[in-house]
Amino acid sequence: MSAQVPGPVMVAAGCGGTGRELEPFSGHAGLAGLDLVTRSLTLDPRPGGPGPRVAEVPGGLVNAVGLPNPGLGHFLATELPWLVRAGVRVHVSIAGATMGEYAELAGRLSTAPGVAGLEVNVGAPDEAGAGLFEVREPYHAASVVAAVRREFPADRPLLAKLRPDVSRIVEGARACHEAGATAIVVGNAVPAAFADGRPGGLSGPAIATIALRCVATVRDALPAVPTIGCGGVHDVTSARAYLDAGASAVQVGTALLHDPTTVARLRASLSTPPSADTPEETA
Amino acid sequence: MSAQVPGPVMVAAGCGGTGRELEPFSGHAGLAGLDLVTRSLTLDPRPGGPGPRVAEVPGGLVNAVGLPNPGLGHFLATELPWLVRAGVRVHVSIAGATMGEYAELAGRLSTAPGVAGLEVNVGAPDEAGAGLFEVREPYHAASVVAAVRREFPADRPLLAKLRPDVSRIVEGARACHEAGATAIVVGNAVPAAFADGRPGGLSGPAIATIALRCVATVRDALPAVPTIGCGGVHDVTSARAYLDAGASAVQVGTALLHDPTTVARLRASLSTPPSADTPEETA
Amino acid sequence: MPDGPVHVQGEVVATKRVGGYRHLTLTAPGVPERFRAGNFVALTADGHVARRAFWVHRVRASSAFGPTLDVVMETRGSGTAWLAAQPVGAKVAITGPLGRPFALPKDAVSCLLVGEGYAAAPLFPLAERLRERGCSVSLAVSAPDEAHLLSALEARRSARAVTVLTADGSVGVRGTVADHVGDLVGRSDADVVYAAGPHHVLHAVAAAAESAGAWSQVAVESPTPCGTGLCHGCPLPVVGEDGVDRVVRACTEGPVVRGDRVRWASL
Amino acid sequence: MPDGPVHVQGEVVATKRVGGYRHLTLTAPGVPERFRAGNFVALTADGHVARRAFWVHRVRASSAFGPTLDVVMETRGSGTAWLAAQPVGAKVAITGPLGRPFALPKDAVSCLLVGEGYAAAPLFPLAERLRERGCSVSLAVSAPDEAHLLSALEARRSARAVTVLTADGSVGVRGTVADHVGDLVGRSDADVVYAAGPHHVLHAVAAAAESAGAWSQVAVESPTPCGTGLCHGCPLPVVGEDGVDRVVRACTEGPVVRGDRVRWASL
Ligand SMILES: Cc1cc2nc3c(=O)[nH]c(=O)nc-3n(C[C@H](O)[C@H](O)[C@H](O)COP(=O)(O)OP(=O)(O)OC[C@H]3O[C@@H](n4cnc5c(N)ncnc54)[C@H](O)[C@@H]3O)c2cc1C
Ligand SMILES: Cc1cc2nc3c(=O)[nH]c(=O)nc-3n(C[C@H](O)[C@H](O)[C@H](O)COP(=O)(O)OP(=O)(O)OC[C@H]3O[C@@H](n4cnc5c(N)ncnc54)[C@H](O)[C@@H]3O)c2cc1C
Ligand SMILES: Cc1cc2nc3c(=O)[nH]c(=O)nc-3n(C[C@H](O)[C@H](O)[C@H](O)COP(=O)(O)O)c2cc1C
Ligand SMILES: Cc1cc2nc3c(=O)[nH]c(=O)nc-3n(C[C@H](O)[C@H](O)[C@H](O)COP(=O)(O)O)c2cc1C
Ligand code: FES
Ligand code: FES
Repeated sequence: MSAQVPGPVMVAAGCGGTGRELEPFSGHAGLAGLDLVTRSLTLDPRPGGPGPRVAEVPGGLVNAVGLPNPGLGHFLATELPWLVRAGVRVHVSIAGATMGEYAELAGRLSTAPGVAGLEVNVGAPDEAGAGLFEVREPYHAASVVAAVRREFPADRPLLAKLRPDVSRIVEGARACHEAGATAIVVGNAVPAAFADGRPGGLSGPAIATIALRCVATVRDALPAVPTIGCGGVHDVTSARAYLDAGASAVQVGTALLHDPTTVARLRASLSTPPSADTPEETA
Repeated sequence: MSAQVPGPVMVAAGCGGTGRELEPFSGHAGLAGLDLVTRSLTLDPRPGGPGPRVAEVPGGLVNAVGLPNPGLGHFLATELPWLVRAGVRVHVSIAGATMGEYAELAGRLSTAPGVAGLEVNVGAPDEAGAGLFEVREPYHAASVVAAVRREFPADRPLLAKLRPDVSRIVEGARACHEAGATAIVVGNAVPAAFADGRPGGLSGPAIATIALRCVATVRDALPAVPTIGCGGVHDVTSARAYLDAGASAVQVGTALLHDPTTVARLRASLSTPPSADTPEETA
Repeated sequence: MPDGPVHVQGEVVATKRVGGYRHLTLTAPGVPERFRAGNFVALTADGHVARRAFWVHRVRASSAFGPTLDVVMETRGSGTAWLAAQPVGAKVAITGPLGRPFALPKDAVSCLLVGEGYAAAPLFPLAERLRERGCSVSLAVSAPDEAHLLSALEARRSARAVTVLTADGSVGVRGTVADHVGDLVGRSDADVVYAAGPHHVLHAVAAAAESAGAWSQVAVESPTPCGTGLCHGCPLPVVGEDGVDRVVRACTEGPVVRGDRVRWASL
Repeated sequence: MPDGPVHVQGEVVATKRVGGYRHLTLTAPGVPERFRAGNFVALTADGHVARRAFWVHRVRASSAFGPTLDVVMETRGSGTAWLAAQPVGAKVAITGPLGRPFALPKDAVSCLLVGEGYAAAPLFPLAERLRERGCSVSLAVSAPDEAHLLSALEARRSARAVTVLTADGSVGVRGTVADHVGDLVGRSDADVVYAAGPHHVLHAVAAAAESAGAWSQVAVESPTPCGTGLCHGCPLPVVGEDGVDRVVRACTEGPVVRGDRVRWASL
């Protein structure tokens, strides 16, 4: 039995808090059945970077949050059980400084009760600054995926999250899919800088057209590889653009920071196919 | 005598019409002394792509104009003389399908009276679609620069315009500078897609932080290589961010489409160093 | 007055809902003074990078606020929604006058003016100019329904004959420009036909003019991201005087062009 | 009433300029009902992705418009400029109530409340709550000048003593919180000191409380891009109960925290 691609709407890594904070904004359905990607977890706790971590720019945000997280152990002990009880489909995002760290994270998560799937973060906008394994070439990403896949049951989805870089996305998607990724998350914050030159990642509506180009390019080159669009999704129109370009699902990040009800609304709208006579909600 | 880097404010390729259209908006100084990069010229005339060529997105525009231009011959016969008479410092942007075309363009421009400098467009957001020489690796760009430099006098500036792709910009800037580029224009429209998936390039304030990251990265890695920041410059603050990050000059594109007086205002503001007691204009 | 457009900070001095449209009166120092019929202006809508184009419906050389211009606005998306909501006193960046205006005949010939919806707006000042030159002016205003019909009342001063068309027959003659333009050209015995409206209307007008042996001048409305000729984002496929196919900028080589020069099928 | 914040479409029902501030009264279905002193709301400013945070100054359980809340706004950049310009009837997306409120003492102790500028806003409803519990309340409001001083008139009902400080001496006592807080703590014989204002004010208050052996509860104002705990973009360096340094979210684990827990030097 091979793993199913989650979706059609997911919470993007790092934009759903610990998960709990979304509950008040999740509508009647609550968190049950929500495909949530956790913030990226590392083996050891990380305090995250200094402030200001987030700056507003036209159409988006630049962030250098620095992957603050309590470390895998604390997550497994406290956050995961709560999420599982709430019915969340938990996709744990993992990040490491070495291939071995990725493998260890995957191994421990493979036996943790209630982990729906994994997402490997192999396209952070400032890997060097964040002390992460640097993915310079597509095969670097693929070897991480392969190492993780070995540790994680084949019947559960493993997502590989790549940078929306059109000149490498096809090679990266092909290599990661061959290495065992169930689907490719096409999109992450785009490498950018704060006004003072400090490195960060650009997210939000400003980057939607960039990730969309990558999704369409992968669809054309690799029609059999499932993709998940991520970048600037904030309403039904922007979500549908990805689905129409061939993505199987979308992830919503920055839009949740702007309006925490975004995912609840998109789940409601996208679970039914569009019909000619019911106008869709747009923002 | 080696060539001087133009600036500090230039009109970016393809955003100044034929140059004439800026005259009514150029203030008291008129066009005299304006560093204008022409739209990219090809050997033969090109009608450009079909409409819609430009779409508005949050914080910017997506364009697939398709390099409409009258061809080099017509440009030399009609547009160039007018620009030279108006006192414009004309930097001709050139684009070709082969290295030979770049060389031929450069050769013919080297003897045309009044050409201040050249800019090689080697980072268009959809080279394949535009039928241009494809720059997959930094050395491809550098070989174009070398071919052009052989044909164009060393005392006149030759700019190499590269994509704002942080994972390749250092290698590209180094290679192009070694191949004879006077300065590197860091930035072009970022590969993107229209809502229907058609390829285009994203420009405007939405991409400013992306090109800024690349400028800062080149400054750190190659302090001796002059750069010109291009992407989202629209006011003194956004221009200064590039200069502060190490750029010698900035190019202004999309902002001119929004407010055609932008370059005139920036030339006035940036020609004098900022002073503590005169507040600068921002928008 | 020097030639060419200006980019200025304008101000809303009056705003009025008329049927399905919003009429805005704006100050825009230098723009009314330079205006010729068929020109348009580009307005900045807050938060939008691309400009929004509008026909100039009328200019007043002087008012309590100095020279002003009027535009007639239909709300389409977020840009027009923002602009149409601006109250008196709001500041709006305006560039204009833009584009090639309607060419005026040298002689006192017979002219038919055809406008659809808000695009009839530039025909009113044109009618006045033609009338001043002794031309005989017939005007046809058309719309889907009464709410989207520009009132032709004031035009009766300049026009010999005014025809009103609505697709739903709610007022005037029932039918579209395409249905009636052949008749109108014949009845007005027009030497020149001027038109403004969507492409299909202009195409019908150009065809009718051509088959009646009349000249046509059509004001084309294609998306104009900048409006100032800078971006080449407004392709208009035409046939040049030399018979060669070209693509020109709708905002700069147009928006008014000879109807027989447009390659309608390529639009 | 269920717990937790809501995200709703609010409406401006009153807007008033008072000195250097804009007071906005908003409907926000569900927010006033859930409010506790020290909570804030996040508002959406048109064209801006990040949210803008504001202390809730007061809530009215019922008015002609139903329950409402008031915020006191100082214009800083384009977001507050847009918000402060919204007329009556304007719609504004509101999330709230957000953040941990001021912790209330179990006993009828003596409390000093210190607020700087607009940040004095949350102290007024706090004073009422404390008074209801029989606490003795002293209030100090401070500002650079009179225009930025929140009027303490209505607070006189809840507070035993009100001190007014201005840096320029334009009204009340000349000086800053740092100059006077030691005295104020002593004079009020406070068991708990509550404070809201910029970091340096809070630091001074926390230090004075600590040296007088009083508890302090400070409402920290760090940039909060989302306000809802989702982005981890609002780092607040603290020392945990276990003595271990941590970074918590100012919007969720704060904004009100114990003054002696904040690592002020790392802010
Ligand atoms: C020369 C000219 C004159 C015009 N005169 C008038 C007028 O007098 N009154 C009036 O109501 N409208 C006029 N229009 C149309 C008006 O410019 C558009 O309705 C407006 O730009 C739509 O903007 P939006 O943000 O409301 O719509 P959206 O659909 O949200 O706009 C999205 C994008 O498409 C462009 N766009 C969409 N529709 C059109 C269109 N029909 N023409 C050009 N661009 C479009 C917008 O400029 C924007 O870049 C004119 C257009 C042109 C080109
Ligand atoms: C918990 C809390 C309560 C607040 N209560 C009030 C209040 O009651 N009244 C009031 O006038 N202001 C209050 N502020 C400050 C207010 O949020 C900022 O002034 C406002 O966000 C500035 O937005 P701007 O677009 O006008 O300014 P800009 O400077 O253009 O903002 C740029 C970015 O920086 C952020 N930012 C800038 N200054 C601040 C600041 N001091 N605090 C947080 N973020 C900032 C903005 O949110 C925005 O993301 C509060 C802030 C916090 C965190
Ligand atoms: C504040 C913030 C924190 C983020 N943290 C992570 C993270 O921990 N791991 C990760 O893979 N991506 C992280 N991202 C990237 C998002 O998951 C998403 O890929 C990106 O922001 C683009 O999508 P968006 O435009 O919908 O935000 C973060 C983004 C933001 C804005
Ligand atoms: C309408 C349009 C046409 C352009 N044409 C060209 C071109 O012919 N050659 C080129 O090198 N860049 C071209 N560009 C890219 C710009 O020169 C500039 O590099 C890019 O838009 C980023 O800068 P900006 O954000 O200031 O626009 C064009 C951009 C736009 C928006
Ligand atoms: S709209 Fe930009 S050139 Fe015509
Ligand atoms: S502001 Fe986003 S978590 Fe606090």
